[in-house]
Amino acid sequence: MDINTLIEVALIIVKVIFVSLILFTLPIPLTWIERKVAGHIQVRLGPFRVGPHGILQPVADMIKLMFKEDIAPEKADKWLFRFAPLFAMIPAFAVYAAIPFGDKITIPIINKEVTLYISDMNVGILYILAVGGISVYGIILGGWASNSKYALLGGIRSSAQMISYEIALTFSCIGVVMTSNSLSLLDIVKFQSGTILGFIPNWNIIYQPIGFVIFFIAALAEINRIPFDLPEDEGSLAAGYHVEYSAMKFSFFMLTEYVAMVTASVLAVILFFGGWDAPLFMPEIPIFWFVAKVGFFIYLFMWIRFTLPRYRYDQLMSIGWKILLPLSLLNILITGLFLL
Amino acid sequence: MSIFKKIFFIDFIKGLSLTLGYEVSKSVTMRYPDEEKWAPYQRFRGLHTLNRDAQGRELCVACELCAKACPTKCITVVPMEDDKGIGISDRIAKVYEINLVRCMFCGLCEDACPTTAIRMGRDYELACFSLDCAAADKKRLLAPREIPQEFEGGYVVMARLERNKEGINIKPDLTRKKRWW
Amino acid sequence: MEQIFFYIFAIATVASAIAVISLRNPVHSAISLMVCFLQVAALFILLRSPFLAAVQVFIYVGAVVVLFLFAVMVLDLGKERFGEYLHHQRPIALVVVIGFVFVMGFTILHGSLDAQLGNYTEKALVKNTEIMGKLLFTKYVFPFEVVSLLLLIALIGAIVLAMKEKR
Amino acid sequence: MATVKINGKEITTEDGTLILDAARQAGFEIPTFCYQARLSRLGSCRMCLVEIGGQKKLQPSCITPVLHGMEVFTENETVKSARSSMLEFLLANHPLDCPTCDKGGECELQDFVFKSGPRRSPFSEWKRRFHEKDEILSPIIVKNHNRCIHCERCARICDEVVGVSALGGIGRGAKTQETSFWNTTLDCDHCGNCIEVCPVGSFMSLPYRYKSRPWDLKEADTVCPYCATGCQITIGARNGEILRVRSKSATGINKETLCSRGRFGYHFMQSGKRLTKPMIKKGGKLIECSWDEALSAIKQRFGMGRKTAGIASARLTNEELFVFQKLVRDVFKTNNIDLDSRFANKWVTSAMVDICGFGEGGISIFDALKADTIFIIGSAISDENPITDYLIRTTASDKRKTLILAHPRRIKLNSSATISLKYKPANPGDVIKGIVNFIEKGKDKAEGDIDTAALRFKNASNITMFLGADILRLDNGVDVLKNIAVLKTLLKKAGKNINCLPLFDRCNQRGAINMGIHPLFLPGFKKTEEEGMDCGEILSAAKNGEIESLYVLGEDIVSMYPDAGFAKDAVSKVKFLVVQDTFLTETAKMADVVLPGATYAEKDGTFTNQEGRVQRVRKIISCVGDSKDDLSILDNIGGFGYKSAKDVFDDIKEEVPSYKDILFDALNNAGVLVNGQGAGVMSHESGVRSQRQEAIDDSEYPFQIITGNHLFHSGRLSQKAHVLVKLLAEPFVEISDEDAKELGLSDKEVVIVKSKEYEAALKLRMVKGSQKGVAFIPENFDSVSVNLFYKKGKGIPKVKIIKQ
Repeated sequence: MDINTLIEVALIIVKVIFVSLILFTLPIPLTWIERKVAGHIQVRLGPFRVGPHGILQPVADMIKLMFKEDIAPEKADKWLFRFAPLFAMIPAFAVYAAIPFGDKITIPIINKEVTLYISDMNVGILYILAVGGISVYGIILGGWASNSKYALLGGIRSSAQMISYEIALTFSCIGVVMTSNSLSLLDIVKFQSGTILGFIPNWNIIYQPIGFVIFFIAALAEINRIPFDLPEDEGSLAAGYHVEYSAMKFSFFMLTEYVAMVTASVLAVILFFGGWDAPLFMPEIPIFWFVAKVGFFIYLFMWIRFTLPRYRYDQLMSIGWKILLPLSLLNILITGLFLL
Repeated sequence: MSIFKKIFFIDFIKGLSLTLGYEVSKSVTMRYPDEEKWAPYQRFRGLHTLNRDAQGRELCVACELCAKACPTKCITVVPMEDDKGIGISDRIAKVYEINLVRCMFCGLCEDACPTTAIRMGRDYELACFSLDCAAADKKRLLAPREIPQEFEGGYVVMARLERNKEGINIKPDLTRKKRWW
Repeated sequence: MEQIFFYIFAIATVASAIAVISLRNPVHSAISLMVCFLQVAALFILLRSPFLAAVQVFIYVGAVVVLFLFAVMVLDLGKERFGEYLHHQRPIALVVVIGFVFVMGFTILHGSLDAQLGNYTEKALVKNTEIMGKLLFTKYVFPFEVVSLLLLIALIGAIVLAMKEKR
Repeated sequence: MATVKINGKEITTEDGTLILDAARQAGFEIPTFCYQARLSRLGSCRMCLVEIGGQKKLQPSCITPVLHGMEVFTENETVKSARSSMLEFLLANHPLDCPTCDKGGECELQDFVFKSGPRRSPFSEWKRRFHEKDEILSPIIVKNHNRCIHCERCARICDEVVGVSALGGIGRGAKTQETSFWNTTLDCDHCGNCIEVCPVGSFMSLPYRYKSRPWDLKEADTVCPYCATGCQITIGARNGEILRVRSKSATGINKETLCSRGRFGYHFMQSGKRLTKPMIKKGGKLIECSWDEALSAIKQRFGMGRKTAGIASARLTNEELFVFQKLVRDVFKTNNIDLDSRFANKWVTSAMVDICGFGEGGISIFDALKADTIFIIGSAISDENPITDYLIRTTASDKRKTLILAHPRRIKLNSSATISLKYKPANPGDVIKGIVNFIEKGKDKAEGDIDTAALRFKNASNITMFLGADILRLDNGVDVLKNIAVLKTLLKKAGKNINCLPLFDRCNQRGAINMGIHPLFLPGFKKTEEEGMDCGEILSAAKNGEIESLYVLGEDIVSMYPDAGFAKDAVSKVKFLVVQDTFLTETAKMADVVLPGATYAEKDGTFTNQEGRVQRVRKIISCVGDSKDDLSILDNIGGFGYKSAKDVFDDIKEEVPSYKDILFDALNNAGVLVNGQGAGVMSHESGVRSQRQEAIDDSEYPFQIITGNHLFHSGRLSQKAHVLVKLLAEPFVEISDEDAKELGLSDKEVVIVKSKEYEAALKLRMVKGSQKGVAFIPENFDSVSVNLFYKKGKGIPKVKIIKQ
């Protein structure tokens, strides 16, 4: 193996570690932001006591979670109970192997071109959806292994919900794939550069408005956020599938949820909002626009969370099967017709 | 029209804009206990106070009417004789104890008191770490309060959180006050 | 390098496959099945077929096994119930398995299972998905349609079975 | 008989009944302030105004008797508005200081105003004010005259019932003050009856001052433990602390009255000097130990048979005494059991039983007082049985009745007596003999008091004799009682109805005799198979080493037995001495095992008073420290398995026929008189031995000592009640004014009282009208133990009194 290959491999390892670290630490600011957003939307201040403006609150929470007693129910399936958080977490992280954060940048000192993605798969979107789908195992097993009726119901609800909405999610992506003519995310982003008529960004949202709506709704359901956070319905299920979890195992689930939220935002940006493409004559800054757009979507998720009430379970299912699924098929049909 | 509304998620956007409006509006949170503290209205019914007259004599004559009037029977009064002029009468309370765990702060004791000795005060910070402090004895009830009875309430006043060996103490600064909300 | 990975995945596949049939707890079996499918997907990747791998994960891992688990959990099949069914089948199953192993071994050793390698270069295989799509809709269009028809029938059949009669 | 219509309801009553009483019989309540059943009629408060049909003006019902055909309205608007106006007038000057007034909550004025008073008053004038600070009239009475409503109940009860006349009115109109002479410290009986009858908070108890509110008190009705009158008292306790004792206006034989002992003598129970743990003697010292240790020591070391003995106090309940005699007779197998009381020899006691007819059942004192001639001998009744004194005084105020009082000392009741007889302490028999002589000889002309008394006897048709406990103390008591028996037979022969009542100084003395705490008879006066030893004999035997184990239950023999040196010597020779008491008495200090018992407020049971009235003692507070009630201690030692006083009482009912019909649970405040038991009463005649011993006239020692309880004290128990000690802290010697004049002594001077055995310096008290040559020293004080003057077998000690 020559030196270049070694550098490539090293670079990939560095990127993997870098991305993982970011993902691991991401919930720390995100929880803080979420609580702040919640506070302000409810005309409160949110966390304020730990650190300036409560900025250290998530750290305090983290420390608390680390040192809490790790309790497993006596009649729980011990192995599955322990592995369920991992089942949930690993796919959520694995998804990032295929996600591009930008095109290429040149690192100034060593004057080396570095791609801002771990790998460019030609089936990237499929990979993401497939691997993302595995996350459901964590939830379903966590619910089952707890040997608790609330957890089991939460788990079952969750898996049913995820399977249902995964279909709509995938179908909504197909429209994008059809317009972009590629399964690779890099290609999809590249397709969206430029403008239409000189002032409208050439983003998929223009071609696929229905697709985006479906994608967005399905993503909300897929990542279990309000208004579709039925699995952890406090009112009727105590806390859903992770009711028996505590300490670090519980925090893994939380981590998974936050990472999933980021993934959903990232996908929305890449598929429909041009990825790192700067909007409208704005200067091209590596990663910045990408992060900004993702940040907006994350904020949107939080915003929605504190705006809408939770759906009823039967409503959730009927939306998924009776509205989103036919609509997404229709979308594919229309897209196909346009392409012809 | 409703179809239009549905297609373009008008209600949804309305909701979002409403919450966004709240998000940028000023928060109503009182930063208690770090910076601010609510000084309740004078009519507030918090921890009782035993009052003194202008000469500093105890107003309580230990008539036990408060104990009799109390619906939860949380007041214990044991009278004693005194000729040193501690109270306005030669009958004063040897023991005056209110069991705050039982007290429901109804204020009937106030109504029963013939000498206006017992008044519902404004202290509401009654949580503590042991049951000992759940019984307010005479000394505690007689002690001057940080928010005096005369202070016109209904304000938020600036406050300072103090931690010392005795516990946590919130010191209000009555000169700096503002309307809440 | 590839060889090492192949063996790792292959062993894991076989091991998890054995686990599927040997574990007593149906939930554990389903999990093993999922692991098995995942390994198969990994093998597909080694075979330069990421699309298949993705679809494998997508359909089998993401949907089929989840539904298995679903059924197992909802029906709450205990260990005891499995015992009832397996009791008399054991000798028959043994005979079938031995027969199957014999036939498989025989054909493999004979080389009669060798497939023709496609005339694709390493470079062309990058566009694997495209190739597969084209093949499916040209050369294998008939079987493809037959399979989809079959699935449609299964779908309708399931609906008919599940639907309650209206009175 | 008169038939009247009250509020439309017809009722027939006797002529002369007050409208008030008639209305109350008919069930209509009329408020009163100045009316008190046993007091003279005043009619000053005008609360009881009623309308009488045909009369324009309202009439006070408490002084107006009913007339046949009268129509009375007590509830109509006129009466109601009159009542309301009367209350308004009373409130015009009554300070509304109820919050600081001790009466608040049980004040009659408060109640009536609440019920029928005006809700507002137009008066805006200043209220009358006598003083700013409450006046302390005595160690027990505090007065706030601003509150007075001039009902004068206090002055009347003091004068008419107690007989002290310490209170009276000064000033006129609204400015009248009911107060003491010169408004100074009271020198009276300190009975506190003025406090009890005061309808407002004018007279208040100082020990109870500012202690509690009436509604805080847990009250229980029980019986006073001091003398055998058997007054009903109501003890009020708060949080296990006894705060006051009071009487109830319509309860018990005492009604609203009590004496200072009963009312203020409760502090001994919580004096802090109580025994709280059992003690056992180790190496010559008493060391606190566990109950198990103490009880097992008794079970192991207490002997059996003749060499054991038990002495009990008559302050214990019937149940405890019954179990004690059962313990001594059945477990210790001996008849050596006696009461401490007055240390009478067994023959005197049985003679008393006989002459008072204990076997014939109880005689209600109210029935006894219906007699036209009342004769009291051998008791300083005003000091020993104050409430009986009150009852007799109120009866004797009827001038048709004759009260003959024979006692060497002049006592309070002498002022109400028709004839006061005096005798030398050693020879009360002389008086009886004189009377018998007069009657037997058929004389008609009286020469001297005794003859006058005899003449009264002769003319009487219904006679009640009260025989005091002093007779029990005399060595020649049997002779005295024999004389009385002769008189009794004589009078009976003359067709007169005679009742004999004992006057005892211990609350359950009669009960104790009923329970068989006596060497000669078992419960129910059944004769024992063999004679046991009485207290004196036990001590003599102990001195000779013939008593090895002695169980002393609640009695301080060393301090009380006449001849202290002898008693101490005798007790110290006992090998195993068990003392069960509430305090560490002199006797207890010598004990091998000391068991802490309970006081009357800490146990259930019954007392039988001198009339034979069985009354309930109720538990109010729990036992102090580790102490236990005496019943369970005795039961534990004997292993009888009694669970409660009621269990024991059921056994008593079987053993003692006179208790057969009494239901323990149904005993109420009135008590139940014991029945006659018919046959089975032993007669004293068989074994009477004369022990007549004249006190030899010795010119060197001219005074005969008599002793007994002072009004404020009873035995040594009251020494532990600090309020009573405040009333009288030190002993004194009381002689007649004539003697004092002869000796040149003045009142309150300290003199030396000297006998052959002992001498002591005491304050002198002069009393006008006492018998010459008699010195009285109260026996209640540790500082001068009167029993030191005594010498066993020498009778009444003789002393001389010298100027210091």
